[in-house]
Amino acid sequence: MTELKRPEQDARRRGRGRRRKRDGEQSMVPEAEFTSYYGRPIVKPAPWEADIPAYMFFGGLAAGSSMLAAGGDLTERPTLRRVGRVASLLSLTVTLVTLIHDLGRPSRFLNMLRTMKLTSPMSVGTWILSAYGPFAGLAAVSELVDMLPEGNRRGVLRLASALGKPAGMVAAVTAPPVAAYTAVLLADTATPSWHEAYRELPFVFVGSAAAAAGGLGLLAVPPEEAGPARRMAVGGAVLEMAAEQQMERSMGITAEPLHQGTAGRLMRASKALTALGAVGALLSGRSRLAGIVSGAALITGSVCTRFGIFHAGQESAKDPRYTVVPQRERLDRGQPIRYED
Amino acid sequence: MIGKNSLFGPIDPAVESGYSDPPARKGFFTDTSVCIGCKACEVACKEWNAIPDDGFDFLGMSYDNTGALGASTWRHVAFIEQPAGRRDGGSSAPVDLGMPSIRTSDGDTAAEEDGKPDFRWLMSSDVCKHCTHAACLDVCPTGSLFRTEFGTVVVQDDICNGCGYCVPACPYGVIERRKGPEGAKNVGIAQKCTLCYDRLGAGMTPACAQACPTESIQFGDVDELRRRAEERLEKLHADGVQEARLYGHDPNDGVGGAGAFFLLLDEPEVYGLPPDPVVTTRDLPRMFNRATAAAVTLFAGAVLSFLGRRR
Amino acid sequence: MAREWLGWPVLRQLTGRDFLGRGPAVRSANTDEISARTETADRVARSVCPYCAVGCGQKVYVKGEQVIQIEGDPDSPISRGRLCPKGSASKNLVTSPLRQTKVRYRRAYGTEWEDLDLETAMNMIADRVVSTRAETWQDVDEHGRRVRRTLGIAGLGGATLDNEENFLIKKLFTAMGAVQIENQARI
Amino acid sequence: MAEAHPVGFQWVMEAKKRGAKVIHVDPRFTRTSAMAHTHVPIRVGTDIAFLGGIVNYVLSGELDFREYLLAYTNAATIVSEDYVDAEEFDGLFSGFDPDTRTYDTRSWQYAQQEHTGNSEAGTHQQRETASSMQHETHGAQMPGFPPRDETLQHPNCVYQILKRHFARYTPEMVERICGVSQEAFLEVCHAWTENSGRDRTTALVYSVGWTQHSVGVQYIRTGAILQLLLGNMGRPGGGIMALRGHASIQGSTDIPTLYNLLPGYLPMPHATDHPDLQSWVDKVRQPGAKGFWSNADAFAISLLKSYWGDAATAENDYCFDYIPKLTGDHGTYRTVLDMIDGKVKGYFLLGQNPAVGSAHGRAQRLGMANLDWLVVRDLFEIESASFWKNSPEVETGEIVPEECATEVFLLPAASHVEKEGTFTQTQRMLQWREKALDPRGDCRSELWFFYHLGRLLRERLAGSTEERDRPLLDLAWDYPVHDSGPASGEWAEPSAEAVLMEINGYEVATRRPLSSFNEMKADGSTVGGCWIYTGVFADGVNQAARRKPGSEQSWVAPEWGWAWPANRRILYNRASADPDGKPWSERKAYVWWDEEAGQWTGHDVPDFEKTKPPSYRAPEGAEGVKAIEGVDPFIMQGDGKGALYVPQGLIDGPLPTHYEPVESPFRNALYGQQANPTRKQYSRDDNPLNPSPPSSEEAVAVFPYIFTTSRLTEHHTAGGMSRYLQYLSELQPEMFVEVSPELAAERGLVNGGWCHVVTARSAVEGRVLVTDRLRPLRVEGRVVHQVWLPYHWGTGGMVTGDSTNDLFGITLDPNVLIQESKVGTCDVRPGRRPTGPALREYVEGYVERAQANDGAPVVTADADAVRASQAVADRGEQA
Repeated sequence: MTELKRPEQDARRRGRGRRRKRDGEQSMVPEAEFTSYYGRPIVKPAPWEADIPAYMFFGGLAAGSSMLAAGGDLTERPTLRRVGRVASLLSLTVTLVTLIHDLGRPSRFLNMLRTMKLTSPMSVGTWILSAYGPFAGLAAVSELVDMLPEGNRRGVLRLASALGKPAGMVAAVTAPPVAAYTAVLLADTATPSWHEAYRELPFVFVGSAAAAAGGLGLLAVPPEEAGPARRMAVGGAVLEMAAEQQMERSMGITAEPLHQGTAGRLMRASKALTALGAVGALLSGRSRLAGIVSGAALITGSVCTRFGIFHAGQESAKDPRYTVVPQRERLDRGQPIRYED
Repeated sequence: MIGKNSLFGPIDPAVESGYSDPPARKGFFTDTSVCIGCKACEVACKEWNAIPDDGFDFLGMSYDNTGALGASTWRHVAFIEQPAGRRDGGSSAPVDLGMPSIRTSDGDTAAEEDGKPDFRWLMSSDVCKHCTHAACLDVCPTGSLFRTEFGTVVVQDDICNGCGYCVPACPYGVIERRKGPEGAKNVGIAQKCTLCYDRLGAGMTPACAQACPTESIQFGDVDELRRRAEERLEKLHADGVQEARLYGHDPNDGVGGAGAFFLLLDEPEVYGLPPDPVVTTRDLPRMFNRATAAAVTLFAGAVLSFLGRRR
Repeated sequence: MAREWLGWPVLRQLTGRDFLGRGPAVRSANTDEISARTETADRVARSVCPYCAVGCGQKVYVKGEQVIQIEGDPDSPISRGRLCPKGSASKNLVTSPLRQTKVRYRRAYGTEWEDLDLETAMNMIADRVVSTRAETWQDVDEHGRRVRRTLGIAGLGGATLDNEENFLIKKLFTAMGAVQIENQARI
Repeated sequence: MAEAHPVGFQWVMEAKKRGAKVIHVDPRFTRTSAMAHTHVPIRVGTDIAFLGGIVNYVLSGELDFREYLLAYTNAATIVSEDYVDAEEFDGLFSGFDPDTRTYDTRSWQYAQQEHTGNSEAGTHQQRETASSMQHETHGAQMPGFPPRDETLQHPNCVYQILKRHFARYTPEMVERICGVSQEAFLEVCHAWTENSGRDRTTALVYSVGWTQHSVGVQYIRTGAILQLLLGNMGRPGGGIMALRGHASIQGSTDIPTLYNLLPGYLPMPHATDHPDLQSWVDKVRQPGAKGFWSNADAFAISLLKSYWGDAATAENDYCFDYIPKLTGDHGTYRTVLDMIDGKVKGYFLLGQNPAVGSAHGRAQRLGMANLDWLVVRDLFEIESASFWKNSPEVETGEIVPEECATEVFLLPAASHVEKEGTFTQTQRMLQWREKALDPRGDCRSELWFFYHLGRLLRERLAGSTEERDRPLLDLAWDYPVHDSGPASGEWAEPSAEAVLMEINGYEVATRRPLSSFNEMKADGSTVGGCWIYTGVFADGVNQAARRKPGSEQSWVAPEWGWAWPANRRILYNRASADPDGKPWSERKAYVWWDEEAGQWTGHDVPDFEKTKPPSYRAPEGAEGVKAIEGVDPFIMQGDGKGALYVPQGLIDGPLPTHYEPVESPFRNALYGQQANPTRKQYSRDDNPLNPSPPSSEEAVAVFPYIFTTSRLTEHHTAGGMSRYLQYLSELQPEMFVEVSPELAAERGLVNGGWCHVVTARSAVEGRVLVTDRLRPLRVEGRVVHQVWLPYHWGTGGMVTGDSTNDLFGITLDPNVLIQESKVGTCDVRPGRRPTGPALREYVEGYVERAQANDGAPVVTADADAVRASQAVADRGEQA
């Protein structure tokens, strides 16, 4: 039997919010008093499940991979190029599947292209993906064609093979927005822990994308070709961690969910794995095994980042505290958000 | 094309959205000081819009068993019981007899030093705010959510693909994707109040306002309703109801003023409303700027990764 | 095909006054057709709410021999077009799929309902009234007073019955000699 | 009112907007309280003490509206010297017979008219036949000109009797009995009195939970006394408004399906009192009385003509003999107990669900399980149709489907939009409903069902020579039918308009519809099914179908629908003018005498003979309508005056007296007589009562709490029209019990958890709603907890739950035989109740501990007082 909220206790939940100091972590801001309607959420969490953080991860992986592939192409690192192109295509395929699967009406997926809405990060992202996807795909196809025996490359296949390089270049140029826009996708909501992160989240995400793609390079490319991947991985990891630190500082109370529950565990794992991966990458040198372990750590770290931030946002939406307290505080300061001409 | 106040600030939303010579903006003024909590609005809404039931769950939240606005509850009546209750010390000794303005037999008048009732039962019918700057509409990637000629915000059921983006975008937690068995009406699609767009077209009053027994829900031109709201507020203040306040009526507020606004008797969060809501797209330009910077950083970083010595 | 292409909202965004795709540019053809279903009703009956005794006016819209809407009658000086939750649920009441539309019969000692034809049921009921009345008839009571009645048949009516119905019920019961007819009014 | 009549409540909100003060007196804080300026919580069942306190406040402060009081009420009338008040006899009035528990009412009569009272045997019969109900239109029929003392000084004038009677109803006493603080009480007193008089009027609005008490009629009587003292009757913004709970419950008493009444409040004839037409009619119109009942013969004969048409002739007393005769109590509760005892064979349930809606649900269901046949006509498969397979008694094993012999016919009914007809709403207004469409499948109207049942009966008996079949064979039963409808040919739908026309009445010779009951004749030349409804078809037009928009007519809106009598919207509105016929004030002008035109005029149809001037005085020896003087607004009363004191018609006393509810944890603070001594009680093992003082404290303590019940806005009574609808079910999906935080702490109840409530009849469970809207009261110096339950649930529908009415036993108000189902004592326990046979054992355990079957004494007044009261009657006998 569950005890339901007593009206007079909870209609005005005036009083100290629940203490949330698990695992010895301190809240970043003092617990604030707030009132709610029976403790029920005000804003609604997004109706999204694992699809969306997976989508963000694979989108970042695809974008980073495309850039590695293009770089590999330009700097004559064929394995890096091949791994990058194939990885971007596979990632892209997963993103498409997750994106469609997440819809309430998958059969209407194409309605995404019905309009071009500058105010909608999802619309903008769709068009970015539409620009990036075909080129990344074409580059990957050319890679596959190149794997065919010489004699079988005829007609369209030959054309595809020939277009591999320019397509790969276009894909590399359009890739960064793919990695970055997902941050706006999350931030452009009323979900407290997403919206309040809008300044740094793009940097966290591109860092995470770079770390993941670099990690994949470390993992899948022999050390002799993996130098850029290593540098990308380490750079990405450093960017991600630095941006994340800054983000938490700027988020105020809405940073709390990043430390609690599933999101907290994921974010701690993310930090540990990313740091481990970055250090490993730096120290791995010519050790293949060290490269694989570091790469895997970075990839997993990136996954954890995406899922962690996703969960933190969902939790922040489910607890009215994160909606009410910041708004109430600005009202109490006499600084409500008002239009000033 | 894109106006100065396209994302924030006072505008006429229908004109802003490209209607030439639209009718006067329509909206609701919900005066919760006369709401009797009968829930006629909830039922009338469901009857007209053929909304499925929202589950049969006893919530133990006073007389609220529908909980919140959602895909299958487009009007929601909140019930808040505010007793003075067991004051400091919280003893369970026999308490005062009276509720509003009643003293105890023992002549204990501590409950109402200011002469106000020491117990209130607040009721309030919540609804989609039909924001001037509607985040749900702006983030919708398909154009399913659109601005009508009446300045209201409506989902086109035949367009929505259920991406769900509007759900976290709404600062009030109004819109929701309908769950339910496959094949049921509009399952998987975002759903919310349409301000009875179909009825407005026929010159009719929205079903909830039509049914409301006490004129707690008033429908009309937003300008006129804002005037009425101000008058009502003045009247209540004159009558000593100092706690009365308007919510959502200010065109300079975070959503550019709501098409459906309220007179409340306590802080908004008491009713489950955000105290200072802001449309998220107000920050969108800055978000895109940051994202662009991040993308450039990524690109630059990638280029840098390939510079330097080869190993 | 061309028309479809021209109807593409992106094109309309670019060519019209709705660049951001918030209004006219993104409306669907269905949306342009929306109208209140009451507009096309075949007829409207002026009725009265069946719940409490306030007597609120109702307008009942019928289309294709289906009730498509019931709402308050603004002309009523009693209710001024307003309805409470029950009155507002009147369409739910009359169109509910749970409504019984077929006669059901439970025989003595039966464990399940059975189907029965309406006319058969009416005849069976008439037979039972005739025989019970004959069996329980009293010309005089135990004190020899003339009573000419039966105490074997009783009735209890709800107070949502029409005056005309009540009149016939009382008239028939009285003619049958059945006095134990009662109503919600005593409850 | 906001709870049960939200749309009616818009007018309260309107008044509030204009500055009216709204006071809500209710045991619990409801949605109405939330809108009121003042909520006064009161112990359930103590309303007479509360209102009596206000009466005392008015009388002791001489705050009455003296001019109105003198002219229009019986304040000055002198009562018999034999009369002794309840103050003298420990809560009994003079003339009490402890054996029959009824009064010899001769000492209650006006001076020199003692003969018009009843012996206790007569009163006993009156109780059995709930004859007070006739007074809905009646009033007492006594000789028209009793002695008066216009100075109000005579010790036995009504005014002085009233003063003495209510003298002990002080603010202190109100606080002690009701648990209402003196301050709150006085606030109500001030508001009521300050808002009454020439310029202002106060309305008293009650919902019919007031009637569901063993002293229900006297509750309303106390309100009436107060409103008469303050001059609030017959005036706009005044009056007493019964907010009735069903669409046509007013119509169901006007054209009654009640055992003791015929249409228009004519009494069903009694085997002893009414052997023939003349005696029956004379009993209705007391010879010598004033007023319109003097035409009762015309009303009665027109009714008989509407029943038996051409067969009804002067020679055969218009078939008066065809009417079955009453010999006692044939009310619904008596009938149900008779079912249990096997005396009743067949039962029709017409849109009624007694398995959930009537008190003592278990008795209801056990009764139905003991019938030969049952016909249920309803929209849904309600609990009363499925009791044999799905009911608490099936769970406990008391009803075994394989052993239950009741044949059940469940016939689907037509809904309100699938048939035409009139409802009479709570202000006596008839409104015609147009039929919107045909019902589906086998669904049919009651009109169809009874018309065709009658047709089939008449066909079956066509050749009968049995004398008992004559009333059916001679019945006027040839109603026109509709061409179209759910069925055609011999099964066609009869015309409701034709029936309404018969109800209205017409001239036999010409079939011209009557325009007013004044046109009714006692010679068989007119037909009229319900005299008070005459005029609804005036000029051959269905006046109930009028729908001139309210916005296009005056605020009285006389052209919307049609109100009985004669389309009057406020009864007795002659009282809205002063004795000279001028409005009491401009502000409250309603109906007045227009000297120049020589007639009454105003906003409403005057409830007075149109051209009888205020100065009219009755000639010596006048009776009937002629005896009504120009200053007699209450034209249905035998003396033309509003009755502060009621010498006739009430079983339990001429004045309201506070008695405790039959089940109460408290001793009556005013009198030795604990509860209504004349209440109708069925003492049987299957109807145990929880013990009350003066039973032993231990026994009373078994059921320490008080419970009351009422409706929720979101549901409708027994739920047959709400629990089957998704949109209402989701709003209140489960049975629940409201308790105060203090009681929750005392009994370990958790919000949202389960609890169960126990009485000697049953135990019902529900979810706990802990709320400060219920607060413990301090009564008689100790704290008492009250719990509240809605009563909408049963085993059927989309949302199910236990039925609250299972908790109540059967005890009835003696005047109208309505059950006490708004108050009882109980125990409250955490968790769910036992199920199966264990439930009965559990309840029996309580019965045993409380000795609930031991038949506690009803008469608890001091023995000397009982003897002295009875002696008054004996003196009367000897005289």
